[in-house]
Amino acid sequence: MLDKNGIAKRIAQEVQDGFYVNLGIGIPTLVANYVRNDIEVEFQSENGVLGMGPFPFEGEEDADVINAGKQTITTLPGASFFDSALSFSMIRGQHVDLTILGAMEVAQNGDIANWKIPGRMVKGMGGAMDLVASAENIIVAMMHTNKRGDSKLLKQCSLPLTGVGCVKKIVTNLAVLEVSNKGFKLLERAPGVSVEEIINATEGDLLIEGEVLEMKI
Amino acid sequence: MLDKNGIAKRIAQEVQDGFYVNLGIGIPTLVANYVRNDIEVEFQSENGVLGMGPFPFEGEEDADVINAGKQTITTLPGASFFDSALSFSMIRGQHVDLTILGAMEVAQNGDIANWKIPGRMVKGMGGAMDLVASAENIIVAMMHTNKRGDSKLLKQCSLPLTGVGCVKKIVTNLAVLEVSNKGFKLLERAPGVSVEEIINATEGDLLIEGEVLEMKI
Amino acid sequence: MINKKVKNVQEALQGVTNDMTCMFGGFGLSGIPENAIAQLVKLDVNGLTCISNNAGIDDFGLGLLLQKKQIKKMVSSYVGENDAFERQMLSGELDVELIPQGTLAERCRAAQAGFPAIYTPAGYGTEVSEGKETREFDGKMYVLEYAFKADFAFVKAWKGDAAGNLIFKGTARNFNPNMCGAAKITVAEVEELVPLGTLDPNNIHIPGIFVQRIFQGDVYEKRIEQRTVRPKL
Amino acid sequence: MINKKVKNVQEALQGVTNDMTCMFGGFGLSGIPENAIAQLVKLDVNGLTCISNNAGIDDFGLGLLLQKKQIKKMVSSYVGENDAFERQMLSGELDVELIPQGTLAERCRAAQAGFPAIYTPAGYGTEVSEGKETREFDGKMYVLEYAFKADFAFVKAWKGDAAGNLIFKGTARNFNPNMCGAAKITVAEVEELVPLGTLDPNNIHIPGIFVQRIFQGDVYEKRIEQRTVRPKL
Repeated sequence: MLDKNGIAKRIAQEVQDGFYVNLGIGIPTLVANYVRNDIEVEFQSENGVLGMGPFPFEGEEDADVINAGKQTITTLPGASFFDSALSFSMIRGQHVDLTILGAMEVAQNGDIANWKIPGRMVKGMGGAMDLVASAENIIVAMMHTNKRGDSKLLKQCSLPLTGVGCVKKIVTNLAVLEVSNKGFKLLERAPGVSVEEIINATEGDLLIEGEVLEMKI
Repeated sequence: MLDKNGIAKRIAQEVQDGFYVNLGIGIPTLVANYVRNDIEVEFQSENGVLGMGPFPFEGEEDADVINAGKQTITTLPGASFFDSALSFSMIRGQHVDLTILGAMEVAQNGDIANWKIPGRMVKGMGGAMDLVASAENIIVAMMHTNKRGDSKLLKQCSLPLTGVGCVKKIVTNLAVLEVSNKGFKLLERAPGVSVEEIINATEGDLLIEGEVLEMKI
Repeated sequence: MINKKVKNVQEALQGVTNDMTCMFGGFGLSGIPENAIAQLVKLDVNGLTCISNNAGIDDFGLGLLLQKKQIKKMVSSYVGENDAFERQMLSGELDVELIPQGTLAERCRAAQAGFPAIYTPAGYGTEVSEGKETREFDGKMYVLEYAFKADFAFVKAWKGDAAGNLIFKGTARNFNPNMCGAAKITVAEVEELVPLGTLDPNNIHIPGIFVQRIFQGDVYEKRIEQRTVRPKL
Repeated sequence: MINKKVKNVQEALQGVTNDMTCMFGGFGLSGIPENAIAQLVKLDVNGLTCISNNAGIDDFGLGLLLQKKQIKKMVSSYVGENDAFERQMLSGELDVELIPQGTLAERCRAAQAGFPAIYTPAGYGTEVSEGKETREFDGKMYVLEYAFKADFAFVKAWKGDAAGNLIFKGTARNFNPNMCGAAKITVAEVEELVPLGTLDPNNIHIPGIFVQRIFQGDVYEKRIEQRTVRPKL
């Protein structure tokens, strides 16, 4: 079974040379730590920066240079700042190659819910709805089940949607899955996790073809 | 009767303190020469400059600094350059206060035709259609009649339109007129021009109320 | 040059009254019009509809207006980190309209650029598109979203001049340029008002035509919401 | 940093074939992609649909492509000053679609920003809106205009870096930034390709994400169309 860093590590393998990547808050943020050194990737943050670097050294924080999580950041050579409209032009115009974000629920048709739980305080969707409605390549990073042990991979989302039919791939603590028209296609098992465990933790239809290999991370 | 410079001089009186002004090619360009010195006005050119100054001194021309007429220009302190989309945001968003342009025909309902003569080579509308469709304050600068002596102030335009119901005021070599719902309202006569002459040169309905004063220029 | 410079924040906010719709630049606490917000607190205007990506924190940013219950409605994309906000929203005192961040930016830009409405894919098939017109283009669904109509836009820039030209710094730029000219009156506050002719015409982010009033803010706290650092090696 | 630098104009234009739709930055002869145009002449591709505000003059700019009859259709706002253009248009060899200048800019921007279409007031009630969808918003009429679909965008900037970041100069900026990312492949040529990290991230007009290929042009003639001066006193 993977921990959060493990999920991030596995997703990092999906990041290809020359990709512009938008990382959501939470596990997705960790992905940046595990991207191979021999490929070139640029991170975009929707508040208006392309070419983000690591967090600043203590004492070098700049209130005017933050990411979408409101964290202080640095920029790398070749970085640029821009306004929110141009930032979402990058996203909506599909110039960003890969979006990685968390989710509360994913349905087997690719629907995603990650912004609202009825009856609870709703903080808002931020840029998530623009990202999922626009991106051609969306990977969801999440735990396979919620805190109560209920599956987050469902036949249908029960929570209010963030976007429809948009998720392509899901990486959880248990597995890597792909959205197909016959249900979640099981691509890989997490180290030490059996297909049986994945079946038990998945409420949606699971498509298993041949032997399911253990992921290499 | 006014010459082209006289028309420009009269129109310059319409330019108020604090106005952003877009000048078309031809007579409108001359208006800049006659704006009072004691008011602040900024000239916008739709190819992407605000705060245009006079033409450059010989030898100081810059191919990268031109106006919409493709003439070399200079800029004044406080000027800015911008792209075409932002330039038309200024125009369409009604941030430009006054548009002055030429016309082949103006109709008494405010329609304007200034870009196309069927059967002849058509050069295009450039930014004129955006300007007339957007501006709240449009003054047309033109001769009262064409080269054949036919009136250019008509009941209805005969040429393909540039914009509908948009012209507010017209300054010609003979008169200053306002578009009203009863026809062209005659506001002023050019020096030495009689009301009779204006009536004879105007095909559209002319509204004459009381004494028509001679313009002061 | 048309002079946009006003003496101070008092003059800059003249004409702001109860029940107006106001835009506020900023992302989180970065690039917010600190001086305009402080003056709105002093003016004690209320019933405001605020268009702003976020709602500040309890003791800073728009949170200051929330504390005094000056806000009737928030139009935002993300409103966490604010207790007063949560209480007023749950009690029904505060009306909240949550919209996608890109939609927020573009509805501002539409107002600035004279577009009545835009078609965006964001929110299609979600609560956000309920009751809204939708339409297919090239096999993809879009939602029709209208340009904002606001009375005042309060923006904050790094440098500006008396002509109203603005330059922003880093990610403090965010929504600020998109809100300039998107309201009847745009009030820009700057960290530094520089002499006319100092700013390179090539580097101006927002030409002065989009700004009605400009002043240099007295002080900028520029609070950091999530100070995140790595240790020096 | 993702490297967009290509060796030369030959490499930059790889993949351009007959009958493609290409965008060209520039206003008159100012800010046109001189090197890309020269290479298109050499490549002798034809049947091109060109989206460009103007069509050059007889012996410069897109006029060079017109001379060789490489252009099938022009989409422009103003096409004067060109005899070859006039002859081919009147003889029916050249198809011409004239559209308002602001519409041209915004149809590029729509393609860049992922908007399928826009509503603009320009051209309503004229030939330009014939056969097009129109709609009323707040008592004013608008025309629905679609985002362009282009294969290549050729733009010209002043400075750029290997990441594809661009800075334009003066009014040579014009349509160039709006065309970046508005086609499948955007080719930027620059007067000066500067080392990475040289450009201030705050002053970049177009971030490299909108550019696929960048190269430094061999030579820039930068011809002036209407040299207008005043005498020195």
